[in-house]
Amino acid sequence: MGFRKVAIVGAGITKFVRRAQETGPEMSYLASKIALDQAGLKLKDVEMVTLGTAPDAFDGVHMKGEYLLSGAGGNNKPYIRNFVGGGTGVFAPIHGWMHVASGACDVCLVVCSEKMSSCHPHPQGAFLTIFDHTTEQPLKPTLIWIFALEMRRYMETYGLTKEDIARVAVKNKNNALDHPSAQVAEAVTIEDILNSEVLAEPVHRLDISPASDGAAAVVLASEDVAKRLTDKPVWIDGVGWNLDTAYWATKDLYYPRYVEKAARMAYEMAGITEPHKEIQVAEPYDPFDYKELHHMEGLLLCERGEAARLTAEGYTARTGNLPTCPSGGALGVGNPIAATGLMKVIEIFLQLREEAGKRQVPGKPRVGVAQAWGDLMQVGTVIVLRR
Amino acid sequence: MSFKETIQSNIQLSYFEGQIPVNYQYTLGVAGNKFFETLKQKDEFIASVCSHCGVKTIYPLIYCEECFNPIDTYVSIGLEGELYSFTKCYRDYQGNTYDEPHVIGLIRFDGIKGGIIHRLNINEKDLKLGIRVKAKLKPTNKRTGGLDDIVCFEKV
Amino acid sequence: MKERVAIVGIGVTGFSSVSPSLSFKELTYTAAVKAYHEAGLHPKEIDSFITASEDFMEGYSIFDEYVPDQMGAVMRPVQTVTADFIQALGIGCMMINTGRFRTIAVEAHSKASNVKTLNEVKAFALDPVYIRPLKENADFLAGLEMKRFLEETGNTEEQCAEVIVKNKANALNNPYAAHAASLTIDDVLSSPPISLPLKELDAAKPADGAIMIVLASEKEAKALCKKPIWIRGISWFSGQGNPWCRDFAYADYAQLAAQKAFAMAGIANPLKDLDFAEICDEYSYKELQHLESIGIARKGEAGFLTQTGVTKLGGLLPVNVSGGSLGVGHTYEASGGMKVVEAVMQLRHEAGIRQIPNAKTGLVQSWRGVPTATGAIALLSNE
Amino acid sequence: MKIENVPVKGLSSDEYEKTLKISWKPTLQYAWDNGIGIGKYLQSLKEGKILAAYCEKCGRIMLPARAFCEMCFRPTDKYLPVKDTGTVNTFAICHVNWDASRLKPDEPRYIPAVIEIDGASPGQGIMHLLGNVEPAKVRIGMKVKAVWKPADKREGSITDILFFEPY
Repeated sequence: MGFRKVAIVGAGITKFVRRAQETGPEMSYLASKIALDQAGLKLKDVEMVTLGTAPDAFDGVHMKGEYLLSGAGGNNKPYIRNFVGGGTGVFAPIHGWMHVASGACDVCLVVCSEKMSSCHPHPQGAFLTIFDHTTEQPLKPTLIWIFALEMRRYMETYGLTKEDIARVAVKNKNNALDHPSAQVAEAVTIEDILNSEVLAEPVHRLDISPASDGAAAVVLASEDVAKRLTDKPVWIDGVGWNLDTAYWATKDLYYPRYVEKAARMAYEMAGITEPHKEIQVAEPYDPFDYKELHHMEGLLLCERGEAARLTAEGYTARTGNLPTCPSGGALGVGNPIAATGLMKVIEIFLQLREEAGKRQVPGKPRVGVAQAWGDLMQVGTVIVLRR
Repeated sequence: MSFKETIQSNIQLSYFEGQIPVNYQYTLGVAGNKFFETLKQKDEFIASVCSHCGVKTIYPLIYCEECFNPIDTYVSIGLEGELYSFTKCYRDYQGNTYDEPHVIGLIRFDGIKGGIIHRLNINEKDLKLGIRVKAKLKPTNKRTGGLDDIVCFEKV
Repeated sequence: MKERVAIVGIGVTGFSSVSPSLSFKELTYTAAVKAYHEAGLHPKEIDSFITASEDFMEGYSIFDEYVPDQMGAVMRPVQTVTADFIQALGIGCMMINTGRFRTIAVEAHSKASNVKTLNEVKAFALDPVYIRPLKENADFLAGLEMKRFLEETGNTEEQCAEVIVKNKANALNNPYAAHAASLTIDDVLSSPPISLPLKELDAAKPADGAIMIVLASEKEAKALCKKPIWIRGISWFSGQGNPWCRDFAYADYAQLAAQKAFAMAGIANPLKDLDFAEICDEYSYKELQHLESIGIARKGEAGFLTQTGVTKLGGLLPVNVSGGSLGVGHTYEASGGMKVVEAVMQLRHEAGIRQIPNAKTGLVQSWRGVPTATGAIALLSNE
Repeated sequence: MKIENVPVKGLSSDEYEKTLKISWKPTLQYAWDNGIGIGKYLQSLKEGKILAAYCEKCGRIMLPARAFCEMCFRPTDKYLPVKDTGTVNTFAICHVNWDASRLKPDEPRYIPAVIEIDGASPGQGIMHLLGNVEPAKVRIGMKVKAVWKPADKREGSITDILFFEPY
């Protein structure tokens, strides 16, 4: 039996901002409408909708998927919300892929939205309750703890310095200067990063992506429909996702094995055997700067422990051998969790179509990968796109 | 049995308490802000109007739910509508019981999609589906920009 | 569907108003062990895993984290859908139909007893700008809908009470049920008001429990199991997302899902082609409204069918033989799962004293509860 | 609309102050059943011991105690106390509270750590805090020991261990 091919035929994205006037449903609408317009489709052409959004605790609505329904075009349609924590943004198009690849429909709208600014006094407060309610929360942990723990373990394992890590933030925040959605694009230097406030040693404030409001959407179509709609379909060639144990303190944090497992699943489907040679542009998830390095290694784009050196050598710059986060990433564009993951998928889509404008990487790339991470160092979601 | 050792006595039962300690401030959205800013100043509700398919919607939206085109036209629809349904609610959002029920209705407006769900203040004998009702608003200087600027709906 | 998908294993813990001897992980593990045992599979042989859950019902900001261990799914492709169990089952069917997955485990559970502020959680689902500031109990939306439904269709409160009497009595025959009872119409009508016309006994009471179901492609199913139960149609729809836009007299989501599922399964005359139906009865009137929206009863006739015994065990089309949510318990995201389990037992002819003779085809329907207009339908068959 | 025109402007702090808003503070409270494994783990903490579970099949001694082995997918075979000493696997020095508010200069810093507990299988760590130590002196690989609350103050919680200190 042949597999059904699935293409991305349209994409839309809002600006990522600290505080939006728009509600979640309004932002969902704006991103969806742009995606449909680009695809040349009307809402009535959409057969099914899948929506990705991270915790209800951000927007402050229980059953958030149902709340966002109208803006995401879900009225009178099969509509469902998928949720794998921070990995949701890349999982959402994977979910859409299931809808179309299964033959359940020919056109599926995939929407991701996040309104973190509703959570007060700071969205960080919503992260206390991601830790185990009985064995960890009484210690009053913050999300930054777990990142600082992981970053230190990673640095210690490979003998990396804070400068090595900060280069990622410098690269991404500078890349974001060319992204129209960017919230925190800045021409920063390594010194700026290292001189920013220390939140949890070794993590400084500028090592972290900001909390944001924003939405993104893509339209997926089956092969026949895609070829009718556009001469530049971008095919979903491989999908992979993986979830590690909730007992996060019982595994070594220096390496994201769940990302590797997800990547291998996606590469196998895409027929990619040498990812470091075959992948031409990458958008690994970078909510913290060291995470990009961590994820490049998990994605098998380089040897373990090598990502920092490659970054220092310019290998991951837009003009480098493997442009990485040419969008500006979560660090530069902003991090409305699920919308960020989808923004990364959209960046690869635009790069492969050579429509990324000032962000366009040279060499007419044909294969790219986007990845998101989530939960307590647990989730890897990976999508391989091909022109 | 699924486990080698199980709880065999109720004195071994235990639970652990906790909470999700968050609070929220919601912006009302572009359309919601327009609705309540208008209501703060004038005694009128506004509906959104789709210039493509003509559908009017209350509460107003920045998009048309039917054809998904963007909306930038809003019209006043007054304060008067028709009672579509009602219920006598005996419990608050925390589960506390009221002595006297709160009567809550869904009010529809002529030719407009959607409606407003709010408190009713209507005599028992008049309380029927289909009656004409009108919003009673707080005095202009007491309005804060939210659902409570509407006191209730009363029979016309 | 391109390829037929079958249920090859079910695991259920049974339902109770509390479940203090097991943590949520242990509860789910118990159901998972049973499901894998029935399917004859080790979780390593399952290609992918799906959980249906909502964060605030669990007391976590990101419950997805706490899903893999108890399913035997560590370092495997696991996903959460914040949806009803039947929607999750539908995603599982899709995955098998991509041709890239052969077996899928679908799980949902309820630990509603652990939520100390259940009313607050339900109210937290209400629109923060347009409904929640009224500070009313979320159940008022059901009262509002029930009033319009009764007025417009001519069904009566007494007929709603018949639904409760029937379902709670059916539950007496179901060892899994948490809220079985022998009641009279008067018991229901005289129960305290929640949001009139909705009364205390009109609303299903919560229950704890876990369910896992193992799905397999046709080829796998035939190799694995003697009595695969086939999913002949499965569909989910959302109606008007904003409650103030809804019709109330009929359930658009149920009508749309039914049309599609019936078309998939080739069912033209539900009353004739179905041997039984498990219908969402989270509130008594919902069973009637759903029966009419699905097309099993004509508009305004569901109450009459109930009163005349058409939907009781032994009637022309038994509805909620399990006891439904009213009798078994409301299990939130697991609600549809409880009904799928009943359908599987009926179709395997393993339902004991509540067995419907020669049951071949059944319909299972779910709704996501207040304040949603989202629901799903599955059509199951043993042939 | 086109992808380049990125709607949503964003509100400045000033605009945000002025725009209409609605506040809500939900009361989201829970009483989670501990069940078998965590029930025993907490009971042991009350008794001043850290309890692990052992799986015969994979041979792992796991923390925290649990009723089933998630890797072998079978019940664990027995529960056994492990030592209250361990090795720092990684740590952080945190200057902010859980809600992102900043600690005052004179307030002690949080030093969260993953501590691999002696007697459990290699890599079996728990998250806890370090104390009685200069932040600058903490190192990965440092040996630490639990400092317990007095027995009569313990209540069956992870906070029955106040922190771990070097020894």
